[in-house]
Amino acid sequence: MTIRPVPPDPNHNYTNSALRTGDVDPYPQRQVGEFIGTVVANKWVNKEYKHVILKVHPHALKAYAGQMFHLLCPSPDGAEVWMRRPMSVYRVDKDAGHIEFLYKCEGRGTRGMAMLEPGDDFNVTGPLGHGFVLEPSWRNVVVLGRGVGLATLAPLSQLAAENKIGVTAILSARHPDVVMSRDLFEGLGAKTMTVLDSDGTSAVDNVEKILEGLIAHGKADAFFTCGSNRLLKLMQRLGKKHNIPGQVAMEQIMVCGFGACYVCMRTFEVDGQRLLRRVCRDGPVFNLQEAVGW
Amino acid sequence: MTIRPVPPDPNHNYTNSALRTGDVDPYPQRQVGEFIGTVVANKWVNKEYKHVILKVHPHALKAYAGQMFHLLCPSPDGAEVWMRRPMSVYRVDKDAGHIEFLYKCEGRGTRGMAMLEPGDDFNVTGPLGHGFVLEPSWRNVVVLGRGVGLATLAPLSQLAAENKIGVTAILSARHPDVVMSRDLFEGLGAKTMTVLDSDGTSAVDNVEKILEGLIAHGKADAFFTCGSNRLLKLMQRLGKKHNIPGQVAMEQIMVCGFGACYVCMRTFEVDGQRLLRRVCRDGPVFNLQEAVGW
Amino acid sequence: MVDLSVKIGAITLQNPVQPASGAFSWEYNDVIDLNRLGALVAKTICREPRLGNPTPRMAETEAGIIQSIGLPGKGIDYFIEHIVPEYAKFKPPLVVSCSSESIEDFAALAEELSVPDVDVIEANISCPTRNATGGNFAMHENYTRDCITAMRARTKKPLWVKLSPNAGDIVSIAKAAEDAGADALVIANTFLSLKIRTDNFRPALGNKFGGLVSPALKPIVLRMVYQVAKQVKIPIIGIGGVTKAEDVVEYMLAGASAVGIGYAGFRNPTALITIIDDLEAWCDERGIKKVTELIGAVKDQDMETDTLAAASVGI
Amino acid sequence: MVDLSVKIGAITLQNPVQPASGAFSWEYNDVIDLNRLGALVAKTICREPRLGNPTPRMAETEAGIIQSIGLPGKGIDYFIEHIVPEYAKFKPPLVVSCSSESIEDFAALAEELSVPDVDVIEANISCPTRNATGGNFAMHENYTRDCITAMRARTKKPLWVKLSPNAGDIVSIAKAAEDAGADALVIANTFLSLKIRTDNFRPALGNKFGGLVSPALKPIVLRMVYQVAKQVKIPIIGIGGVTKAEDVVEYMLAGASAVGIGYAGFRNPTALITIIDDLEAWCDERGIKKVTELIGAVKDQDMETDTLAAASVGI
Ligand SMILES: Cc1cc2nc3c(=O)[nH]c(=O)nc-3n(C[C@H](O)[C@H](O)[C@H](O)COP(=O)(O)OP(=O)(O)OC[C@H]3O[C@@H](n4cnc5c(N)ncnc54)[C@H](O)[C@@H]3O)c2cc1C
Ligand SMILES: Cc1cc2nc3c(=O)[nH]c(=O)nc-3n(C[C@H](O)[C@H](O)[C@H](O)COP(=O)(O)OP(=O)(O)OC[C@H]3O[C@@H](n4cnc5c(N)ncnc54)[C@H](O)[C@@H]3O)c2cc1C
Ligand SMILES: Cc1cc2nc3c(=O)[nH]c(=O)nc-3n(C[C@H](O)[C@H](O)[C@H](O)COP(=O)(O)O)c2cc1C
Ligand SMILES: Cc1cc2nc3c(=O)[nH]c(=O)nc-3n(C[C@H](O)[C@H](O)[C@H](O)COP(=O)(O)O)c2cc1C
Ligand code: FES
Ligand code: FES
Repeated sequence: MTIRPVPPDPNHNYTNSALRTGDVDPYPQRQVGEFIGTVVANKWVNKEYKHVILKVHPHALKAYAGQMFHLLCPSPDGAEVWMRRPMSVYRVDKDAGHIEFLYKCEGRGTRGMAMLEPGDDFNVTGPLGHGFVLEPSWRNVVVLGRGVGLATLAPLSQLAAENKIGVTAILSARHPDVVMSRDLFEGLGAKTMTVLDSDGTSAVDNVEKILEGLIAHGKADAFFTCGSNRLLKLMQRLGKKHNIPGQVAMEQIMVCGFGACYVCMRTFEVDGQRLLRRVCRDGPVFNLQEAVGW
Repeated sequence: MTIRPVPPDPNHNYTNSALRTGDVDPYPQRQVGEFIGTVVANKWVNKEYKHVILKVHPHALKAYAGQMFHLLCPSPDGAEVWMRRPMSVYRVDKDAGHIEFLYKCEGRGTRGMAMLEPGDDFNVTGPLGHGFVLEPSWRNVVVLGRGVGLATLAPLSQLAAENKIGVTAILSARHPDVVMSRDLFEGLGAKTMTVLDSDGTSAVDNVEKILEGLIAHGKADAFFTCGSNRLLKLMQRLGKKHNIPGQVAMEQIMVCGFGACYVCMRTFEVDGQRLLRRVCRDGPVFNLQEAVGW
Repeated sequence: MVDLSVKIGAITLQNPVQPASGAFSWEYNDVIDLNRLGALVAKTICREPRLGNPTPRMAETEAGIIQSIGLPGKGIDYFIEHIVPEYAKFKPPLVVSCSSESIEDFAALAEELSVPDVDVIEANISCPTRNATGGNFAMHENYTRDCITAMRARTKKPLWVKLSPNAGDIVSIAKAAEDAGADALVIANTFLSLKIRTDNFRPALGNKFGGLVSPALKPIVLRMVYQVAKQVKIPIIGIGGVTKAEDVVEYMLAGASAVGIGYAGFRNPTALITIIDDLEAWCDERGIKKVTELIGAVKDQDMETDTLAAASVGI
Repeated sequence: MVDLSVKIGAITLQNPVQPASGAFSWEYNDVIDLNRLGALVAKTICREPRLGNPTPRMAETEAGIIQSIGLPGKGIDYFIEHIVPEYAKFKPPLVVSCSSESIEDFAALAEELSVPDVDVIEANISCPTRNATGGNFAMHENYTRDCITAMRARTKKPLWVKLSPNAGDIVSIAKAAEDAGADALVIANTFLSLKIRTDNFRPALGNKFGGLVSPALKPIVLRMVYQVAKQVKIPIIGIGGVTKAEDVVEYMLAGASAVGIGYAGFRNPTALITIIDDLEAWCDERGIKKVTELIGAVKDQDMETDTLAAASVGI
């Protein structure tokens, strides 16, 4: 065999350069794409959370509330970040061609993400999974979230507004500085209330009272929650008591995001039987009553 | 055992953050330090080479011509660069507290280095090895270098100027655009001449003629070379013929830089016997006649 | 244009790039065109439905991930009835991986999986996280021989055997598999590993041990492929740390006829397609007419062995 | 302030951090204060002067380096006369690693190295690049037992045995070394590896095979330390991928009494000092009084084994 010599390609030698491909697909017929988005903004919302806006390929704009993307975060330190990070889509702006994420800066991936600057590439795969579903018969729904969970629940307000469904959003947080998404909910016509650890209003008893009040006033055709095991249990109890359907968005460590690897399992209870489901593909949104919590 | 809980330190989890320490030592009594320099400038000299200036700890300023530093290059692509890169010190500016390197941008390490911007940290270990030695009896020496080798030879002009020794520098290059260090040599009073592949003047025959001329005019009390096997062989031949002592700076892939690992071996011939020496510690500068070349 | 097709025994792959078992399912058709792949490789299936291991099932480490899934699945009957038809919608050959605790059951699985839409049976005798001890048949020459002999007797389908990188002498085990009638060797499964969290002193995975997956491991597995290729005649599929077209080339030079890919497809779901395209371009640029020319083409016959030779820097 | 000292048999180390053989020499005193180290560990010495392997001796790979040095050195006589005195200028105990092709010579080396300034003899029965085939005694239980028995008979010095991660069943080999009289086990040497250059189709190293060195390997070696620690009574020195104080903790939790460091000291010559300082701070912050409390303290007794338990994300 004779091999024609070829000068080395300096951009194609190593792991990351090769792995940072993407955007190769977007066939219209594919449900999911690996897209190279462009960062439009990436700002601090408070001391712990940032909000990133990406200009993306139009196919990525199919995402709806509760669906997620799998993000290939840049390295914060020059060593590789090995796995993608799952994030719920926080907002889809079809006119601008943007998708947005609200994220807590914690580990290496999210700290790397925090370093993104406008104009940077950001490789995102999605939209993935099944999101929230709104029944046409519902008039008013209650959204109850805490921490990162609020990022997942926020686009429900968008979906509800499109479907002319009223939303009451109860936002739970440690203290007033880390309440998030209120503007987004209110901007889309939702009524919001904030409950805090710092003044004791976030205690389960108090939230229960609020929920019972909403139920009594016909504001709770369905329940939605994410981000707190305590609040999940509460909504399950009240949902059962008043026969209110509900949905919960779950989290689990992921590898593939497509349903292939069985890493992202969570326990559910269906007809008294415990079973495992994949958060990435069978969820991330599940029947409130079936989730076993964590 | 009871363990007091400690919040995780987000900057201390992974490989690189931990490895990017340094500056812990500089005891005055140590010969070598691991220093965190600060980039002052990092500019292109031509299409292939950059010139970086670092503000460093005063102990790093001990470096002299032919000695090297071992550089922990940042990653060009988010995956780790595993080993340090050895580089000869190009210039030491004691007044400003600077050391400088002239380097060819090629592989991952040097491409990462090319991304450094003023104000960035740069972890350098050194000075390492034995550099060039000038005998007080010498009046005029000849420096013959090519490519990256010119970076190694350049500070000889500084050393020679301090010792009031005249320098003739023959700079060999592929074409006029990649001739380097002429300003540095000339600025310190050296006479320079350029020989090029593009006009054929770099051919061994022609360089030989030039050298013979310098020898005839008493300008060659010693020979210095780096960067070309062909030119090494030529200087060896003429050195032997005219009994002119000489020094050559050698290159080899390195791991430790301290003489411990025996990775950086080169072959030498002493009294008819072949043996191996460590470039990092026994060199990088060696007796011209003993080097076997490559 | 280079001819990318390779033969693994009686099976022809349109190109040498296939997913690794457990790192793939037909659901990836959401994001890439599965008809572009060299083969489709299903997740290892066991006879009975299995839940798999406790969570967490994955943890990041300094330079890779450890994972411990525990071969969950709905069992062979469900698999043949519902999952094989999902794969049958696509053109590339279907490789079905299977595992068991006993040799008899391995053999029975081989027979039961010999249905028309299954093209290849892959014996996963090397899963390090199937149970909590990390042991498996591929650690032992005799178990390997007996298991493959028993499977061979019960199926006419091409039979591939996935070996373990945790074995001390992979060459002997590879030869045992060949002697017992394997049609190809898949080298290798994952490295048995452990991570302990320094915040709470507990193992990071629910199953304690996990398999290490990282591009860092490529040099080890490549060495195994090289050693085995010198000693067996059947084709080898190299698996471990392939993230780019050059890695496919490197495995083929070492003696592999094809490669399997796990991690890279997790990190970049479109990676396998990119790698196939890049491999084609790589060969075309160099005037290589058939990718099979690369198999075993490492230039190792005239290695310079004189330590005192004056070698160039050599990179 | 935490007490960092640990005992390896009769030897007390002021802290559990030592360099790995071959990755260190007294010349590092140029950059760090060697008197801070837990021990000094000399490069493996052989009886005769050796040149070592052809260059290049190191190549970078995707996630680590491969190296093949080939145990160069000036032989045991020069070593005892000229190099031992260099180390004797410093306070920490001196560990001298040695290697040979034969059991008889290993035993003779043990005797000859039993000079006053040598504190420990480390039997390097696991160098993967000593010759071109990568074989060594530590791949086999019997060779290991015979070699260590023979060495034990000829020296009263503490005898440490460096094992190979390439062995399939490291626990049996560890037990053989313990039975034969080893005072401690060093786990482990490097992984036998290969890199083939895709530009010229040649092996990247002059010796073809090399040992892979990368932080990525820590989970594999940690698993080995954990498995061995459950089965032997003698102390273990864990070596492989330690780059920070938490890694020392992780190895100690798995059952190691100390660690050896290679790569991190190459990358950051001051790393060992930083790691010792950080380890001290880490213990102090958590109120740990003696670093020895960490040895084997992994919480693995009450592992959640119910797959269906509703576990938290767990990180
Ligand atoms: C469906 C879904 C939607 C999510 N939406 C959001 C969101 O909108 N905003 C937000 O801030 N966070 C969200 N999360 C959580 C987010 O994925 C984690 O905070 C993030 O992965 C942590 O990464 P890290 O680099 O900061 O942490 P590291 O500690 O470096 O993470 C280590 C590994 O654990 C995984 N991991 C850690 N925490 C979680 C978690 N809670 N869930 C899943 N995997 C985890 C990481 O992905 C990574 O693989 C969501 C999680 C899921 C599953
Ligand atoms: C004593 C000495 C002084 C040097 N001075 C200079 C200088 O002033 N300016 C300059 O541009 N270059 C100099 N070099 C060469 C420089 O070390 C290499 O160009 C550089 O290491 C290549 O790194 P890379 O990331 O571009 O290449 P890669 O291909 O990524 O390198 C891969 C590995 O090979 C090693 N390597 C590659 N080429 C060489 C080489 N020629 N010598 C030693 N190791 C090599 C690298 O260090 C690295 O470990 C010197 C080398 C030595 C030994
Ligand atoms: C999440 C996950 C699940 C896996 N499941 C299986 C499996 O079911 N059967 C199998 O033979 N190998 C399994 N493997 C191993 C892969 O097939 C492959 O051997 C390994 O990932 C190494 O290849 P890579 O470096 O390309 O990832 C699995 C690997 C991962 C990461
Ligand atoms: C350049 C180099 C040379 C080595 N030489 C030896 C040696 O002579 N004897 C030995 O027992 N181990 C030798 N090793 C192996 C190391 O002692 C150690 O086991 C290995 O590097 C893993 O540790 P690390 O991950 O901290 O680097 C060498 C390693 C390297 C990188
Ligand atoms: S992340 Fe792979 S199945 Fe959900
Ligand atoms: S680089 Fe280690 S001895 Fe020279």
